[in-house]
Amino acid sequence: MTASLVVFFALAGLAVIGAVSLILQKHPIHSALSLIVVMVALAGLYLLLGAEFVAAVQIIVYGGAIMVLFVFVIMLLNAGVEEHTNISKLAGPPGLLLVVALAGFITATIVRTTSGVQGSSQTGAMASTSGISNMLFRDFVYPFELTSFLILVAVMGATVLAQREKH
Amino acid sequence: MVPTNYYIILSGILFGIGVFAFVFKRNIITIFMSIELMLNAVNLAFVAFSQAWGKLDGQVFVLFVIVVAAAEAAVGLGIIILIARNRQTLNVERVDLMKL
Amino acid sequence: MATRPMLEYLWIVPLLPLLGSAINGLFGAKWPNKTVNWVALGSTGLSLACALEAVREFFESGQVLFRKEFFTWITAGNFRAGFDLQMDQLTVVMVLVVTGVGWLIHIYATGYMAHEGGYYRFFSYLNLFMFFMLILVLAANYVLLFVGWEGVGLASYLLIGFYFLRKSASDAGKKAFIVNRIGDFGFMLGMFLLFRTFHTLDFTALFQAASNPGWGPEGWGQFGTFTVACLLLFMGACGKSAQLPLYVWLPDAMEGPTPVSALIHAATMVTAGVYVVARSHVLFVHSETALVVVAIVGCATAFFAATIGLVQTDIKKVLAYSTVSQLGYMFLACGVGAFSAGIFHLMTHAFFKALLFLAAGSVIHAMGGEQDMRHMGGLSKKIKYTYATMLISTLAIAGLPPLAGFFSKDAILLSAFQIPGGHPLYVLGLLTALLTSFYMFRLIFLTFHGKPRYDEHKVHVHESPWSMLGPLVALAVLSVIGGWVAAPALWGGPDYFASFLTPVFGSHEGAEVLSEAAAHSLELTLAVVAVVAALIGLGVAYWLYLKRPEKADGLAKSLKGVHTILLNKYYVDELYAATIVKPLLWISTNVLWKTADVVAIDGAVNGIAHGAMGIGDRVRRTQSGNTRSYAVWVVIGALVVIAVIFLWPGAGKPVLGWVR
Amino acid sequence: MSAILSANAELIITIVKIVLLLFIVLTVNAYLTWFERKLVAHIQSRWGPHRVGPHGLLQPLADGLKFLFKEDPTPAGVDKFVYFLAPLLALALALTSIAIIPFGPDPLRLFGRDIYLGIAPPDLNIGILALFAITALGVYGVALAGWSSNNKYSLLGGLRSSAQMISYELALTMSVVGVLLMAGSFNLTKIIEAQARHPEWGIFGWNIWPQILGFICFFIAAIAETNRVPFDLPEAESELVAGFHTEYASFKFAMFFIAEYTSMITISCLCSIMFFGGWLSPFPASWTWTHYLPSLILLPFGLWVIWDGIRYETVFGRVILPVVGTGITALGAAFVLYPGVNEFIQGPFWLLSKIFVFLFIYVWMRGTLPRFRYDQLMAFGWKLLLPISIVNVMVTSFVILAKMQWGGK
Repeated sequence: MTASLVVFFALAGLAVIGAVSLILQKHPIHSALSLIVVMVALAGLYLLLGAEFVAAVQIIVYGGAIMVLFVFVIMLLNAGVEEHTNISKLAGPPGLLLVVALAGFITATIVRTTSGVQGSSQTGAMASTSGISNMLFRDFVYPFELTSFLILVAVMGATVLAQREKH
Repeated sequence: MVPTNYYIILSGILFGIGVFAFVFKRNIITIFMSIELMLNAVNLAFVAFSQAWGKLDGQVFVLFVIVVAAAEAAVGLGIIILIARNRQTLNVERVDLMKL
Repeated sequence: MATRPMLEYLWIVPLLPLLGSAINGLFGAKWPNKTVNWVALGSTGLSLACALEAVREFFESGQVLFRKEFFTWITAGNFRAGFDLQMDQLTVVMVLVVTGVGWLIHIYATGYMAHEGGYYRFFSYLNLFMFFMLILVLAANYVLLFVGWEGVGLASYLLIGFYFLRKSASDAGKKAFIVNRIGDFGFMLGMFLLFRTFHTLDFTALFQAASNPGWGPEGWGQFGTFTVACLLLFMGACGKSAQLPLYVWLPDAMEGPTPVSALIHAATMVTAGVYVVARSHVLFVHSETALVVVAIVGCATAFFAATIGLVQTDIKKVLAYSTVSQLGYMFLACGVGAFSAGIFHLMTHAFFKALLFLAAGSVIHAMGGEQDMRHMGGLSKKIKYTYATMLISTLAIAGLPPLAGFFSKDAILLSAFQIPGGHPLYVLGLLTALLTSFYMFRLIFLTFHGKPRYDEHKVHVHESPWSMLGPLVALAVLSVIGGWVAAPALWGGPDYFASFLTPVFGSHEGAEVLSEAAAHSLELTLAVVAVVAALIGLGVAYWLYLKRPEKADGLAKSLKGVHTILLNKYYVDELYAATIVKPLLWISTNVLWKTADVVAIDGAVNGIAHGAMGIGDRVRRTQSGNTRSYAVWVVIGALVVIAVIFLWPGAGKPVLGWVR
Repeated sequence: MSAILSANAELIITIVKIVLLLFIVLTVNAYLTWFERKLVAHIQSRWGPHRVGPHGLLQPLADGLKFLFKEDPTPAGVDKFVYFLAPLLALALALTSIAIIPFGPDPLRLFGRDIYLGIAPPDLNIGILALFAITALGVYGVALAGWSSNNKYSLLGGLRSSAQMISYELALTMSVVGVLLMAGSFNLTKIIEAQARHPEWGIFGWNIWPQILGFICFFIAAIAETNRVPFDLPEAESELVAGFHTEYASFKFAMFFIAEYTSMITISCLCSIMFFGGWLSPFPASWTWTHYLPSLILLPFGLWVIWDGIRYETVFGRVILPVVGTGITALGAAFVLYPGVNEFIQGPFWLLSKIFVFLFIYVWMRGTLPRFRYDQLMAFGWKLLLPISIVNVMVTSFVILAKMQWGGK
């Protein structure tokens, strides 16, 4: 039971608890908070995996931008506690069964296919950051540029969607 | 040294929870959040593998996923605002006319 | 920089009109006519200049054949069709005729079409035609030639149907296109056969292969490769050059604007068939049968069309039939192996027939759209220039010395007379010449002399603008001096035109059976005979239509049967309608439409549609419109995929295998 | 006992550090409020606090006590959990952010261990990124507070602040990139060292000269990030009755308060580290006499305090001020006497003085500038600040590239 294992289980537990509470919470704000917890925990896990840059980005972008956006929208729409309707029959017990099966399958598959995969030597942290930048601007430069276009499009789309049509 | 499989299992669990929330929550915003949760689970798997193989591709992919998630959040929340404005509800079961 | 820029960049010559066409077609709609003129005339004029420069360089280079492969267009197996252009003496003649006459007619058209709608469209089409025609004459292989061949067909279709609001016009366009299809079908088959035999369609390679002694000449009645191929090619030529039995489209093509008739249906396109025959003379001389067929068809067409021309009253129709008959002459020349004479006549004919059409156009313009000669007369005072030029061209076509037509026609008749068993051909040709001069002068007299037969208060006859008269004069000059290159042949000198073309046709010329002196004396006598025939025709026309106009009608009455037959053009159209069109219609109505289409195809389609609706009715239930149930469906899909990956024996490994 | 000590020495040391830092920061906060009130008062030609203790020096204590002992009503219909979470979040994040800052170059050798000034290890590679991450999370405190307290003004304040913060965060991050490019690292220590490449240049080696544009953007964005004047719209008293913390009383309010001032300190640290050479002295390294500057400042100041004290109105003042003055004087003297200590003190001294200057500027602006209108704020952030910072990044990178190409190295 090394220290890293302890940290891992602590963070993993935190993440799982957060995820579960995301479901259990009735109010979207609480769900959002739980999700933030999950993300922070994941960032910690990334640190544990030696992916410092990704961890930082995870918190900055997910925690600091995306989730803020969610909270912002929830506050803007003044969303209340979610009401209980059961129009969809499928989203009942059968759905539950399916979901459980799916999760099980996924985990089992990945685990089976990666059995024997063992953590290789940690890539040095700073090396990882500069390495990422190298890959990003050499091997993946076209996807990278494309993402910039994607973001541009997204910005315009959001603007168009959210603005009130003038009368 | 934490075995990679632990991470994978964790990511599988998180993904499953995400799917569960995706199916069983009624508030559209929460559903959207559950999508984010699934994405996060996948990211975790990516990073775990990148560490396992000692390659950085996984981390780069994670970055791309994050970017895409950001864009998706922007547009998706815009759509949600529109829905709320036109339907006065955030319950997806009340939004079943397939058009705004 | 190439030492011979224009030859190296020969593709510029055809490209310029294409550019003009594209520019006018795309942007012309908004532009004033002036701009359109600049583009159209500029492009064609430039290409004329380029062509001249290219020709100059060609002669400067002194080579027999210039050939350049610009880029490979199609390659399939050992088949290569390249964008290869070539230039030899024959090409020189054709290119100069096309660009020169074409340019003049462009100028003319600016005046003639000035008040028409769709001005830019017209010039776009006209330039397009120029492009394809140049491709046709410059092409160095049959495939590219065929491209031009089809292209000019398209252009002529577009231009005949230029007034597409008029049903007759659009019908005429369709007719031209369809009839040409028949010919093209033969042409293609010929190409295929040639390729199958020689594994190439490049002129040089093909002719080399053909002219090696391995391929002996095929005598009369033998149907070897050459004969079949040549006949097929000739079929195409018949279609394009309006020979029997495919000539029917040309008279109707007169529906198009007059400049079009002049450029396409008199000067250039219709001569494409002759050009092709001349171009593939190497093949033709191998097959006596083919030659004989060509000669007979040509001769027959010449006479046949001439007879129809006698009684036509529409000024342009007359010219149309005379065109057909002149083309017949050219084929006759080719048939008797006098290719150079054929090309010579092609050139001179291009001059005077274009001139005739343009002048006729000028007349129509003056008469305000009137085309029926019976409502004209006495115009010679009112429109002097038109009259003068028209007269010149008439004299030329009638074959009176010293005008162009005289020499070329004379050369043809001579060579027809000289070949063994050619006398019947010669006699028919002579008769045709007589008829020609008759109906041409009939046209002149009816149009320009006598007392006016139109209402002078309604119609205000006026001379055409100089933009139209200029080309007339230029062409008039050409049709006067155009023939003089061959003049010395009359008094024993050499035929410069023939010797000019010798590098192309080489020794394939008409068999010289007689000695020089005898040939010379014979030539003189024949010339005299031809002139006499022409004069007779003139005289008869004068007597019938100026001295005793009533006699003409009397004659028509007395020869009622013949007259009506001629008036109805031997009922050829009706014949075709009865034998081909009606059965086709019946088949397509009852078999293809009522049976195949309605029962089979529609049945199948509707059946599928009904099936789809039935399935949709059931499947629709899943589309509850409820997002959460959709979510569940997504989950199910994912579940299936994962399950397959998981349960598949040995699967999964490859799923992540790429990571290594 | 000692075994356990030696086993978990790192842990213990870190804990001690944390406690110490907390103490210091909170004290500084407290006196920052005093400083601010004094300064603003003088700017507005008032006396400011001077009743409680000499020169009102004990005012912070009084305030603290007031915060502690006031009644703490929880408004009706608030979302309890979030309502309590928000201030905690704000405070915790603010305090965490300061843990990243390194306060001195060389470690303090104690018990045979190197003890670096600053909690985070000096080789924390993503120092600045971590800082930004924490600042990014800082939004939630305000936003949630605004939302949870079930009050339309607070909600508006929360909305405003969240919008404002995510808008200016972009500019904040972008404007720093230039510095990062020049240093080639996220590590704060490395960034400072990068500015010391030419020891002889002294002040001219700092990033402020090449990165002046970046600095301006950074500072403005930072002010907006900390919701200070002129960007304090979330708490615009005049329109929102104190905005997001309207419904907060006593200690919860104090948390927000402390959080705000702590982030001020953090930002000042960042400014001085990023652009003003952190703990580097503005003078060329060869001028060794400058090492006595701390003493040269402390000694006269202490003497002045004594002199001012003995002729102070109140008895208490006449007792306490000389004591403080002697303490300061002694400190100055100690530096002179123990050169080792003096050397060690250089870095922190310069850093602290720079931080002090920035805090002064903060207060100065608050005393001087009017508040932005909201649309102006957004337009300014998106249409002016962001583009400028991006331009700055591009120019910097081009220059660096050019240097790589032709400048050798």
